[in-house]
Amino acid sequence: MKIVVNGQQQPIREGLTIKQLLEEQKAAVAIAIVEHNGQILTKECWDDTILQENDTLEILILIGGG
Amino acid sequence: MKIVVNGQQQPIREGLTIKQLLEEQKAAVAIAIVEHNGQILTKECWDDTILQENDTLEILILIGGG
Amino acid sequence: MKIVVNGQQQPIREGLTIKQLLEEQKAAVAIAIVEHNGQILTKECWDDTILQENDTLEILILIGGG
Amino acid sequence: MKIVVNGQQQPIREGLTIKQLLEEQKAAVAIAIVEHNGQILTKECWDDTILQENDTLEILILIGGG
Amino acid sequence: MTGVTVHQNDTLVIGGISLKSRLFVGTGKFSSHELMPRVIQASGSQVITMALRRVDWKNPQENVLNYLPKEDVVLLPNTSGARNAEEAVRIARLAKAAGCGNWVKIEVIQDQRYLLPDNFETVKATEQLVKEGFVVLPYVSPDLGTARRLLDAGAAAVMPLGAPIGSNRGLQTKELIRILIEEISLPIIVDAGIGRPSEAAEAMEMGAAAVLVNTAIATANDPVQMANAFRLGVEAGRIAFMAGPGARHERAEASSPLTGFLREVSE
Amino acid sequence: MTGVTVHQNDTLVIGGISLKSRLFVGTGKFSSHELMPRVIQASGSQVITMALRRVDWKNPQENVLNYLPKEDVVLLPNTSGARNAEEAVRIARLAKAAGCGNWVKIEVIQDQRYLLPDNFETVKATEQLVKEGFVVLPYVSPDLGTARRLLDAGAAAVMPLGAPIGSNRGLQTKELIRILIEEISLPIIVDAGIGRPSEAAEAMEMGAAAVLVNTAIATANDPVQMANAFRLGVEAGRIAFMAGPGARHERAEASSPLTGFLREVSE
Amino acid sequence: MTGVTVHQNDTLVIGGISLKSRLFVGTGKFSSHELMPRVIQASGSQVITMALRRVDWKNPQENVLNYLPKEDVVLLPNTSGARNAEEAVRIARLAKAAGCGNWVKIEVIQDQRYLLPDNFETVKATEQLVKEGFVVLPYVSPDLGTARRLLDAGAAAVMPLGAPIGSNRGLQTKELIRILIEEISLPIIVDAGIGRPSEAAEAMEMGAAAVLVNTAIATANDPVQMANAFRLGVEAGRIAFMAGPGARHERAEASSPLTGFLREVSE
Amino acid sequence: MTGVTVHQNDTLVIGGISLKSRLFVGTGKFSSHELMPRVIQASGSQVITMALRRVDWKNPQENVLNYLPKEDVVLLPNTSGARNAEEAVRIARLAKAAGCGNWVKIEVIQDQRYLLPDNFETVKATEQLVKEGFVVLPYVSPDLGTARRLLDAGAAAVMPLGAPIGSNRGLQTKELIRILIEEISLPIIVDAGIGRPSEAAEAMEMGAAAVLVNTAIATANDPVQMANAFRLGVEAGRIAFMAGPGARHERAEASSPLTGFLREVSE
Repeated sequence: MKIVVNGQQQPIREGLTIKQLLEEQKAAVAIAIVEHNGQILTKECWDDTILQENDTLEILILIGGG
Repeated sequence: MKIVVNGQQQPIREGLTIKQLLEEQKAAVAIAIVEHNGQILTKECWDDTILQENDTLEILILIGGG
Repeated sequence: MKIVVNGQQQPIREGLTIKQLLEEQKAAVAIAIVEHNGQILTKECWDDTILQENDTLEILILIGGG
Repeated sequence: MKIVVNGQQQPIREGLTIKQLLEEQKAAVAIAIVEHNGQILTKECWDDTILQENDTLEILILIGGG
Repeated sequence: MTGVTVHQNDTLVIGGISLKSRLFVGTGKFSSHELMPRVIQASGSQVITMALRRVDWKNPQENVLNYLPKEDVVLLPNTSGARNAEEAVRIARLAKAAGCGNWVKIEVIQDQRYLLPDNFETVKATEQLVKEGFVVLPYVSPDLGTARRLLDAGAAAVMPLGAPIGSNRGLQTKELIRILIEEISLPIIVDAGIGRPSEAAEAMEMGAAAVLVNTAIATANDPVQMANAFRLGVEAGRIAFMAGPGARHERAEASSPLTGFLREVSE
Repeated sequence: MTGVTVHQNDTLVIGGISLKSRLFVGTGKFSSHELMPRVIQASGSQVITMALRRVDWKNPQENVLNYLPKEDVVLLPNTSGARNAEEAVRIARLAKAAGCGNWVKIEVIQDQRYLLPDNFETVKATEQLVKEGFVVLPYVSPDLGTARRLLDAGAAAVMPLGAPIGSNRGLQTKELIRILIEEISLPIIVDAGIGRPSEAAEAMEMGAAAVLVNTAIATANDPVQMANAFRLGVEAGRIAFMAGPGARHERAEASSPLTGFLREVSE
Repeated sequence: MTGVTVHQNDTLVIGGISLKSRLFVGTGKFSSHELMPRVIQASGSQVITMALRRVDWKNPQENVLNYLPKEDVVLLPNTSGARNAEEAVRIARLAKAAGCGNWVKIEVIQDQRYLLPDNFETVKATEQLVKEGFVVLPYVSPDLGTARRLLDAGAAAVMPLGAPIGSNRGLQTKELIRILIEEISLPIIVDAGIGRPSEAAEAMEMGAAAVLVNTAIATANDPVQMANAFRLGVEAGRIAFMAGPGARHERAEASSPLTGFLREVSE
Repeated sequence: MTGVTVHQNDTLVIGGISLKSRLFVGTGKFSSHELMPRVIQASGSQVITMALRRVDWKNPQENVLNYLPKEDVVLLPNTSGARNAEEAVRIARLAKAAGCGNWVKIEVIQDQRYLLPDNFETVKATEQLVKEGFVVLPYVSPDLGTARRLLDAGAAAVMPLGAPIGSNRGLQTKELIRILIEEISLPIIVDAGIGRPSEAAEAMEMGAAAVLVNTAIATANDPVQMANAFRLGVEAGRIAFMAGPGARHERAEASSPLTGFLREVSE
């Protein structure tokens, strides 16, 4: 199964939640916000959301900026 | 009969053409262009156009500008 | 007897000391320094100095300046 | 015999005139002015002046400048 | 530096929040996250900008919020990366959901050489975000017509550039900023280009409500001290503005009395 | 304004005296003597100028020293009124005898419209007064050859004008002052013309050792607050100078990373 | 002025017309109509602006066209008086019908103090008038986003202001104009604010395609000679731009060789 | 360039010679001697500078006079290389004897980084050379006291620098030059630093009597055209000065009448 994460296609196994995806990348703690198919998902929802074929994710962090 | 010339109401006699109106003001020669009820009227048409009650005229000259 | 004070001729009585001159003008306290015939006279000397005919005095104060 | 030309010691043969010195350097034509032992020598005098031991010469040209 | 207590009641109110500091600070370009809290403390700033970006799995960065004060500071996420109003709106919503509060600095840029903002898209984004309840501070190219539209749209301030972002060249657009200050009844905050405390001071002396500084602090040899210097410069300029500077003169006006002395003799 | 402790050891040494404040203040043109102590306190200044004049019997003025701090302050009498070196020397001696100590600001002026100093006579007066043990701070029109001669003569500093006295027009002679700072191994103190704290800050950012301000403070609506503003501006500029400002760039340098996002798709 | 033949082929092409003169001249504010032909001749200008207004029956003015050259000149009526795009379009059509040809300078102004143009309405008017076949030269506040939209809309040039109309204060917006010249592939014509030939020359040296001058000529003591001076200044700047000016240096670069002489002795 | 005949009688008289051209040209730094006559012709200049140097036997250079016009031109040898008055006097005498006539530009320089002239030695050299019958044009750092002494010494003009020699940075010392023009009854000729025709024009608009340009022409990509551009720029500035420029205004002054139209309705 494939999804698009930050503009790049990425294979994932079926049944994966967003929270699991982030944890596997060992970056969950840094993530500020996720957009899932154009909808904003705050942290509380990451555990409930099971990724589907062709889902599009934007996984964002907060960085220094002017 | 009244018309509006350059934003001001003005009484005129019936049957007056635009050309006659301008000539009576002795300024016909200076006039660059006339707008009659929102339509541009070039010089050729001034003689043919008989003014009607409530007509609106913009009578314009060309002046120095930057 | 005449002396010149700050560029102006001024009559004085004989035997007058500089200290007395200043006290008569009621400005002694404000005076910062006196030049007597081109010599600087500090306060200590004002009492000892008896003015002579044609003496020249500069009697100066300290004021605001930039 | 030695002279100093433009700050540098230079051996010359006895009896040499300034004109000859310049001609031997093949630069006579470019020279604008010569100073000989502190005295200005214009062209007319170059032929008459026989160099002596320890003479000092400044041999100058005119160049571009601002 | 015992100092004199000044302008105790001189606060800048934006979006209902009273700010004592008129120096906004950006967090980009710092050589380390550890510098940030020290810089922010030295700057005295109460408004701090940051940005959103896609995570890079290979080089995960820490959340910048971990390095910012938890209290007495307003977060001002920018919409950098947006090329039009729609993207700016989207980024603003994401930043808010990410916990940055409801302030947003709109930054819509298409030009990659001078990073000049697009005023047209910025006005559109402002209109939308004000409707959604954001406190909107748009970054603009200084232009009176744009500022009028932002005022009408409900912007909380107008943030014209002094010079291109990161250029450290100061108030190149001084004339247009001066006109904005005179004509627009919103706080005018000079953003971008300010490279020296003297330039920040000059903006404040002109009547700017605040300045936003990032590059000039982050790229100084000693960013903490430079933050301190900007804090002082902004205060100096603000106090001078309120203290009413004297007139300028073409010729001299003596400070010491001009009467000659020691030489003049009258009759 | 909790602030950060700064530059604790950054002192300016002149005539063997260590000064923490780099703002020298003049006392001319104030609307009342009573303002002076408050202005001086607000300025934090440790070097205060004043002048000598003939008493006017009809309007005797109080001695300005009564309004100046007794401690922690160096008096810097000027020689205003002098039109040549000889008169300047005479005034310097009188000021010293009057209790102003051994510092002197040489000011020799023949021009009554722009009050520009006469560098030639100023050099002469400096040579003489240094020999007599004075700490000499000459006010000059900015000129490298003059500054070299003052250095050779033993001046304690060089004080070039930024613009005509009292004009409030700032650093009109910036280019020449910059060269003096680069070439002359003496403190360069910008005297005359500085009208705004931003201009004082800029002088300090350029590497000036100090600035002398009078008219800009005395003619402000609120001289005490303006003194405070100048204090802050001078500190801002000095700290910025030491903190090493970043380079200037013609084009932009992004503060937020430029990588687009929310839209870019790679294969 | 025997002169050298210059830049014979350096023409500015706008709307298909090749112009040798890069000085556009406005006809407002002249003390008499009689001055106009002499000024225009002295200026060498080939593009002349004028305006439309309601006739005043009590003080009928002569048609300004009677005082303009019949040949070798392009008329450039402006839309002054327009407060929005619709009015600008209406005035442009009237001017065309009045015999002014199909060029138009769009001028949409709502601000009465600084007479700054409204870029948003100006873009709209440009889009419409280009569709109707006009050669459109919009007067704008200098802004890159606006200029991009004008380019896309088919404008024939972009005319940013240097300073407010009639202010004679020169290139206050230099930085933004410089960027327009660098980034926008249309002639950039500096309009408004230019008060001296030196400022016109500087605009041309920066790469401006032309300048439009009115107030500086009309309000000079001698408008005919001032027109002449502007003609020369614009040529000077244009030729300098093409001749490739040398680099600027912080320090000196000797013009005369630096080798000492008359004193140096080598072994 | 049909043009208008201008200022036929506007001549600059120096040392009894009437000059029509107010552009003096230096001959240093040219890539070839062959350029010189073409540059001089294009510049229209009537005063040409050159320098004396020791011949280098290994690389003998042609006499620069061979490349200068024989007629209608005044030679102005400089004393470059001189480090004090005595050497300047010696060089002046040599130049005269070498056939350069009796004009001399005094240039006494000790500083090798900024090549700033030594005003003190320059005054001394001027005093001596005037006594010997020279027409003396001293190159100085702009300073009123120096200019007064040069006037008293009989100098034919005063030539202050605008910026360091060869820097191409223009009128950095504008304020001091402006004062010299106002206060000194000698021709003020701006020498050194002028890098663009616009800067030459500005100097002339300020009332300078002439400008001397070398580096800006010699280091242009096309020196001949740049000479032409400077010729035009100097004329533009001079004519503008005589034509009486209009006043500057902070706000706008409409060029087109401000009465609205097409919309206003009165009762």
